[in-house]
Amino acid sequence: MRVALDPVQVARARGLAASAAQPVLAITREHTTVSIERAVLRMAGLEGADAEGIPWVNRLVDAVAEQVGLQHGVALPVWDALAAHRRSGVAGGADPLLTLAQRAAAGSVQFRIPQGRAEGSARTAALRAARGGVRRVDRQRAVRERLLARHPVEHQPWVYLIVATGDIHEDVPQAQAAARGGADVIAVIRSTGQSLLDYVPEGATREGYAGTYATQENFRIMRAALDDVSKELGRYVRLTNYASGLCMPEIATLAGLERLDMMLNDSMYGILFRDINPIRTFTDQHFARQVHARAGIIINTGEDNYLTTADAVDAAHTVTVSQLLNEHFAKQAGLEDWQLGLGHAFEINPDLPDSFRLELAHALLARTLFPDAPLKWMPPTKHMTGDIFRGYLLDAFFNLAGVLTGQGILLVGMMTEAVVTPWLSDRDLALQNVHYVMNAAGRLGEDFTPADDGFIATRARHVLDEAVALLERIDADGLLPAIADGTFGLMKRPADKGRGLDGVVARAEGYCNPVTEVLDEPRPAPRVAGPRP
Amino acid sequence: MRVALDPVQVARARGLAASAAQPVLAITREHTTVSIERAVLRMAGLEGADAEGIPWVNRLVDAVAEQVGLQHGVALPVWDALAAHRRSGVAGGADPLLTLAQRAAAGSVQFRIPQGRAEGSARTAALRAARGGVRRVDRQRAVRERLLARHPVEHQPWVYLIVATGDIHEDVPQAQAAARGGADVIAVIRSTGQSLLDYVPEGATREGYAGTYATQENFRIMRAALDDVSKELGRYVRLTNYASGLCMPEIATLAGLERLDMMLNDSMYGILFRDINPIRTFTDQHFARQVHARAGIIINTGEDNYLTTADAVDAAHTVTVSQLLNEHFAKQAGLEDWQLGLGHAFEINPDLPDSFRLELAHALLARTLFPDAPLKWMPPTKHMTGDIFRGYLLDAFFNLAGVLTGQGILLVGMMTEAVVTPWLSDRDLALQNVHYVMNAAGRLGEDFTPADDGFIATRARHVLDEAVALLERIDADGLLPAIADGTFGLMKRPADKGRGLDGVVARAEGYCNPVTEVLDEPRPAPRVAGPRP
Amino acid sequence: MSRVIRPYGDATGDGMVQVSFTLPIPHDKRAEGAAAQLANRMGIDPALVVHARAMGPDFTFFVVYGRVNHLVELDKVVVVERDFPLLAPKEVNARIKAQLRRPLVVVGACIGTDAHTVGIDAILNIKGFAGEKGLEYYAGFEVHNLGAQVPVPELVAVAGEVRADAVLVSQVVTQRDAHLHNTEEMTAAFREAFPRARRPVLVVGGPRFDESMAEQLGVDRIFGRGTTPAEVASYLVHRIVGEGRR
Amino acid sequence: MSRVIRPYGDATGDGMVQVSFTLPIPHDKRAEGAAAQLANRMGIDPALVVHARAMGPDFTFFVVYGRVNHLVELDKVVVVERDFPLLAPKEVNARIKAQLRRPLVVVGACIGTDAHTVGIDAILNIKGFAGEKGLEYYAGFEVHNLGAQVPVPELVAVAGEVRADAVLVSQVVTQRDAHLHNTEEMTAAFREAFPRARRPVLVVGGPRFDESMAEQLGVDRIFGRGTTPAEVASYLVHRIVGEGRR
Ligand code: B12
Ligand code: B12
Ligand SMILES: Cc1ncc(COP(=O)(O)O)c(C=O)c1O
Ligand SMILES: Cc1ncc(COP(=O)(O)O)c(C=O)c1O
Repeated sequence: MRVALDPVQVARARGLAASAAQPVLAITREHTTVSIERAVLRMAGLEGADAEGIPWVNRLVDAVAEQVGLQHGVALPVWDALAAHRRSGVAGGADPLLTLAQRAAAGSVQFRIPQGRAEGSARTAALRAARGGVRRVDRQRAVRERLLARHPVEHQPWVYLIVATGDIHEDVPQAQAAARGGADVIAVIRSTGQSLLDYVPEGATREGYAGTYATQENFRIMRAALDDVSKELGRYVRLTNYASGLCMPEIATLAGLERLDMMLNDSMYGILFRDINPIRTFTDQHFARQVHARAGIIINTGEDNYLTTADAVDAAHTVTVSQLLNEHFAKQAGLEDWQLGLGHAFEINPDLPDSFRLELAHALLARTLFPDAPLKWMPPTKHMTGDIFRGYLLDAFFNLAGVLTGQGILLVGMMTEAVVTPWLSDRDLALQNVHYVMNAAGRLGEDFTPADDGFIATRARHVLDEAVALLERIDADGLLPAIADGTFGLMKRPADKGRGLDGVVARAEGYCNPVTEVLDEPRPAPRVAGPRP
Repeated sequence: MRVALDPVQVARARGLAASAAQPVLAITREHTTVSIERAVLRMAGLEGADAEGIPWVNRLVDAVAEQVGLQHGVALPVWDALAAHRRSGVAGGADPLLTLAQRAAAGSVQFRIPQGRAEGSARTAALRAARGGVRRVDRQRAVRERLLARHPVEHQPWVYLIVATGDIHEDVPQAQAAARGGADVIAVIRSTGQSLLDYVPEGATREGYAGTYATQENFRIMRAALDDVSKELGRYVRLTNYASGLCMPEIATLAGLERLDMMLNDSMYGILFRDINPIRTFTDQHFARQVHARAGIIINTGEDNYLTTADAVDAAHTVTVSQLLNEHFAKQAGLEDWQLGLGHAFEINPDLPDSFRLELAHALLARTLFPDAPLKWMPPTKHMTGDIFRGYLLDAFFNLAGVLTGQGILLVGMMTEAVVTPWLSDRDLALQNVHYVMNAAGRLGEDFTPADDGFIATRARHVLDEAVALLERIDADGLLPAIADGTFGLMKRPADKGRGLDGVVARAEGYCNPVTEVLDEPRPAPRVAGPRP
Repeated sequence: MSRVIRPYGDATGDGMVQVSFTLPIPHDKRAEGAAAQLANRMGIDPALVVHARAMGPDFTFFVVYGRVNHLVELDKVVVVERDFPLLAPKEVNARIKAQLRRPLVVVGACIGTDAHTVGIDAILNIKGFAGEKGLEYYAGFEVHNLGAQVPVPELVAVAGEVRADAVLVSQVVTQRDAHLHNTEEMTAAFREAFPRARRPVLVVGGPRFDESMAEQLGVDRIFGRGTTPAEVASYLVHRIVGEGRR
Repeated sequence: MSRVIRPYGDATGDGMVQVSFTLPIPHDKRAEGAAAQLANRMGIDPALVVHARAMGPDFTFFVVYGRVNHLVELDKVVVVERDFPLLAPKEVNARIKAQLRRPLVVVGACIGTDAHTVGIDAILNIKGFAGEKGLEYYAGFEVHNLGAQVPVPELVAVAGEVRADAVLVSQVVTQRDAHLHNTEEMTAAFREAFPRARRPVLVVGGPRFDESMAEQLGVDRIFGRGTTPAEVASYLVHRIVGEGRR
């Protein structure tokens, strides 16, 4: 099902988004961040943490930053120091990078920005290390493709469920139960505090609040558990986490290494909802998306969030604008259409007359604007109350709108949305809701053809017009000022404020990032696609 | 919204229904029943019961039947005896009919079938008495019209709610709460046993099982309570009960006298689901419908019930056949289109693929076949389970089908359908469900146009074809044999079996029923209509 | 499996439950406090009153979530387990034929004013239930299904006439404990009409019966929600044929 | 109104309630018995297990209906009633001006890792809540809204700097009692940093707080679900201006 849009207006919207994004992309190319540099080390295989739980990548990057700064990137000083180690016969053990980090943490390493021949060999060694990591990512992608061929997921939308106990060992049985109940995608929500941590916690964790820490070990545990259940069910169950917050680039890297399948990754979410500095966020995001592109990961953007703070009717066009920006940023980072789980949400006040028709209009607008992207459709949250019966009802209409308008990824709503993080039984009930709607009314779209001049199509075109008008303003005034003004989600975020700004570093001439260099090398086309739109 | 049907096939279906009903109508014209005769006395104003709770109308009719039989009707012997009373100076008191009944019960009255002059004056007196009753009915109808003009109900569907505590004094607050919550129609369900009682209980009652006895006093109490709340709300709240069971004609009469607004009244329900003799039922039904026609009461037929015992897909066409028969019988009794709340129900197994589309097809078939009738749309019951959340979900889709297909009277489903008779809170939650659906998606029909050759229209035509085929068989073999065969609801009911057969009496030459005679007199056209289709 | 468990919300042992109810008081802060009090008395602590809605001026509906303090002791769970083997129709017929040497006579009915025949029909009619054929399909049973709203005296009379081995009664309406009252009336009538040894086996069924109340109600067995014909057939064989009754 | 009431299903005094929960056991008859046992222990008798659904091999979800034996004693209901007059913005401003002779200084924040600012914004921002303007709109208040995820030490420092009369803290995430732990941490820090007499009035709010726990948590007042700005403004006037504090 589609709505009729003016192709000239659509092209104009895309053009304006590209033009508005341009200056921001330029800025990201001129900067690096502590987390990008740590991601380089993670890609090179540096794992683990010290006795206080501070990861070795943090220790090493901090040491480099302190001694020589990060403007050239961490790679050159680190692989230069590794070479020096080797030369001076320091026992590198099985893992010379780890040894280096440990020694650097103890203050026993002297870093420098290598020059000339030394620079050349450091760069080559770093590239080799990075390529090793990227190969691991490629292998995981190949494994996914193989498993998907064996246990294909043919239907759409993909049913997406959240797990959020805070304890990875409770998450596992809940995720498996959800998969058995019909989930195609499991997302392990992160603990409330994690996005503001400037390091990625280590190991299996059991102490999250309203979510479980994203750690490499937790990723592994959950991916293995879902592989088991995928085999049991003959259906590959995807795993999702959040490449967001101060460690976005690292988490993206870990996701590629541990075969996560989708990642929440929005170009502005961290700015707006975590008060992370805009430059930090955009810079981190570009790197993270390059890694996602390589890993064959589908990103999910976060436009739904705007509608939890702004009104879903008044601000409908801000969702469209953000989707267009997210699309452009993503394409620039190498992501393809099938990897763009652009977000939107069923958040219109249910007491508003014709609310369901308005939702259909908004959902169809996105569907028509992005015909090849697997849209991510988010359930009602803001207008959910403790009335769990009403909640179950709203979720049913959300599901109906989802199947009618061909959404690719359906995040299943919970009747307890306003009460608790989802219980096991909430998830089961929610799945029954989805399955009833899909089975009973899934093909209703065939009977349903909104008239070109009807309420729904008219509303969709109106929102597009508003989006174009806003993009014109943003293009004229700049995206960063628009963000500072509260354009998105009513949150005002100036470019010089926010957390993590001190982790942003202007690149010097000769800046070296072996990971992006490897990612920029030409490679064969991918084979797996998202849910068919 | 309509589906395209072949007008020739529609006309054929109606013609066959008329032809199949013909022999049964002939039989009803040749019979009377104890309850019809009691209804005559009730219309003439005879109320009350003896010390054992046996109503005076029963006492009097039984006395007449015993002495002279009922083949001439109760009117001639009774008004003849009244005249004799008067002549012989027996103190008639304020209420000579009551006095007569009391004396007859005591065995002190000698009845005869008056002849010649005596017959003429008995007939005239009886007609006068009947006309008095019919005038009361007319006055109530006028009151309803006045109240409706003052407190109009403009929207549709009318929201119909059941009250079923068994205690009229609990029913009242619950009905008022429901009206305040948005109910347009309150139905007080009857106690389980009442349909098989061959008398109408007296007075206010508090001891029903799963329903409250239908009594004249209970009717009055509830109508007064709803009049109060109608005034409070500025919206006339209709009252419904059941003209069914062994006392159908009397209850119809009481409904007219006490200004009930709608009555469940099906031509076959009593036969199929209460095992009442077919001749008794059809005969009672014709009289009852004549009274309803006069009272401006909307009848609700009971096709939904078939789908609780038979399968809603396999037996879909039996619903259509029964609707056509109900329509024909009703028209023959003087009811007009706006008074025909023809029944159907959302009872397809929800696990069936495309179940919702099938429901839409069936609902649209009825809507298209009976464009001027205020269809009565019944909620899921059979496939409801103790899973109240799933129940709430199914009810939502029932509501959606109802508003999409323009149903006139929406009987609101309860999430506790499989558990208990509705609780106060069930009703409130159910109303919220209806109101959400109506408000959010009520006008979705404007965007929704099932294609002429699509799944929905094709299914609707298929059911119509099946209905025509069945009507051909019924027309050929006879309606009574079809009922005996289990055609409707899989219940097999031979014409010579069933309860109440001994209350059926073949009319003699000169049979007199003053009520039907008055009803047959010409009168001005009615002014109030049902929910606009 | 642990013998002592607690409800599971989203973590082992968290004890979380959901409750809803109506209180006959207007909605205000006190009403919410009253709801919390009731939840506390039910053992829920802390009790979160997450939803309160006025239903007119006199009633308020509540949804409460919270942790219940009670433990579930699996060892103390009372349950009527099937204490007889589940037989295939063939075996049922064979055992009746071999041991009883005549059909086992069954009378079925909805008694009192209950007209819900679908349940008893599911057990008795050929069509059956959940893919299993009903008792009429079995060669070994002679079935007399009296249908709906059968008065108890009539049931007793028919049972005597046809020399019923078993009487199967369905009760679906439970408001004001109608099913319990009707069952008690029925068993009393059978006790009165038959000498103990000749009384047919009395079985009642329906979706809202508590299966452990058989003794209390004076019946031999109660079957609840979702009973299948084969269970009933097997029980009758076990009870009547297996024990060589009569 | 009667002082002792019971839940109302469809008749006065019937005591009917609905309960749902999950037990960590596979679905079978014993599980249904276990569900009934739990309901019984909650005071529900008879308890009808009307729905049981296996969620995988290890868990079963239940819906139970039944009559609860407990009474609700309205006299014993504990409730935090509004014990101060509800003032219009004009009055609030007038009383602050007349009695305090300077704006009343308020600091607001979501503390800990909680980023749910909508609630505190509803109270503080001009936009307000439920048609009422927030405290920023009042001439009488000087509002410092620190936003989301404010560490407690930072909150204490700002409160000192701006000489806050009141500190308003929002807590929305309640899993594992996060809101209680964070509140306790906050009050402890204020107790440590300020002498008793100079400590700002401490107010917490959020949808899942129990308003009667103020003392236990060491705050002056708790505001729950659906609080409006005027209530908070009126409380602050009553507590700070009305009592002539400072
Ligand atoms: C179908 C139905 C009807 C049909 C009945 C048709 C018929 N010929 O049976 C019609 C439309 C006529 C009807 C009418 C009424 N109904 Co009705 N009906 C239902 C409905 C929707 C389904 C019941 C059903 O068929 N279940 C399917 C069968 C297969 O399940 P079952 O009965 O549980 O039987 C199984 C087991 O329990 C067991 N079993 C049952 N009996 C026996 C007996 C033996 C011996 C054994 C071994 C096993 C056994 O085996 C069966 C197979 O597993 C229920 C709601 C629901 N979804 O449950 C309401 C329901 C039962 N009805 C109800 C009511 C109140 C009525 C009325 C009284 C309303 C009124 N006042 O007019 C009327 C009057 C009926 C009367 N006099 O009794 C209420 C009862 C409330 C209560 N708990 O007290 C219910 C629950 C609806 C509600 N929530 O209000 N009803
Ligand atoms: C909007 C929202 C978000 C937005 C927040 C945007 C923002 N800037 O605030 C976004 C999308 C960012 C978000 C994120 C998350 N959320 Co959130 N979110 C919600 C949601 C949908 C609505 C909350 C809301 O805005 N309510 C409206 C306001 C006006 O109501 P209120 O907060 O109750 O405030 C009123 C009163 O309580 C009171 N009040 C509140 N605070 C104060 C303070 C004072 C001093 C006073 C006097 C009064 C007062 O006055 C207000 C007006 O009446 C709820 C679900 C729901 N429907 O409730 C989930 C919910 C609160 N979120 C939840 C979770 C878990 C999260 C995450 C942690 C998930 C994750 N792991 O990623 C994240 C991370 C957030 C973090 N670090 O804290 C859970 C909390 C579960 C629990 N009980 O512990 C909820 C309940 C959803 C769920 N069921 O899982 N969320
Ligand atoms: C796009 C996006 N990213 C990230 C998150 C949450 O992650 P964090 O842990 O960074 O708050 C969300 C939350 O829903 C989101 O929508
Ligand atoms: C058409 C019709 N008549 C009557 C009734 C019930 O009335 P009774 O009390 O006669 O069983 C129903 C029950 O739903 C019905 O559908």
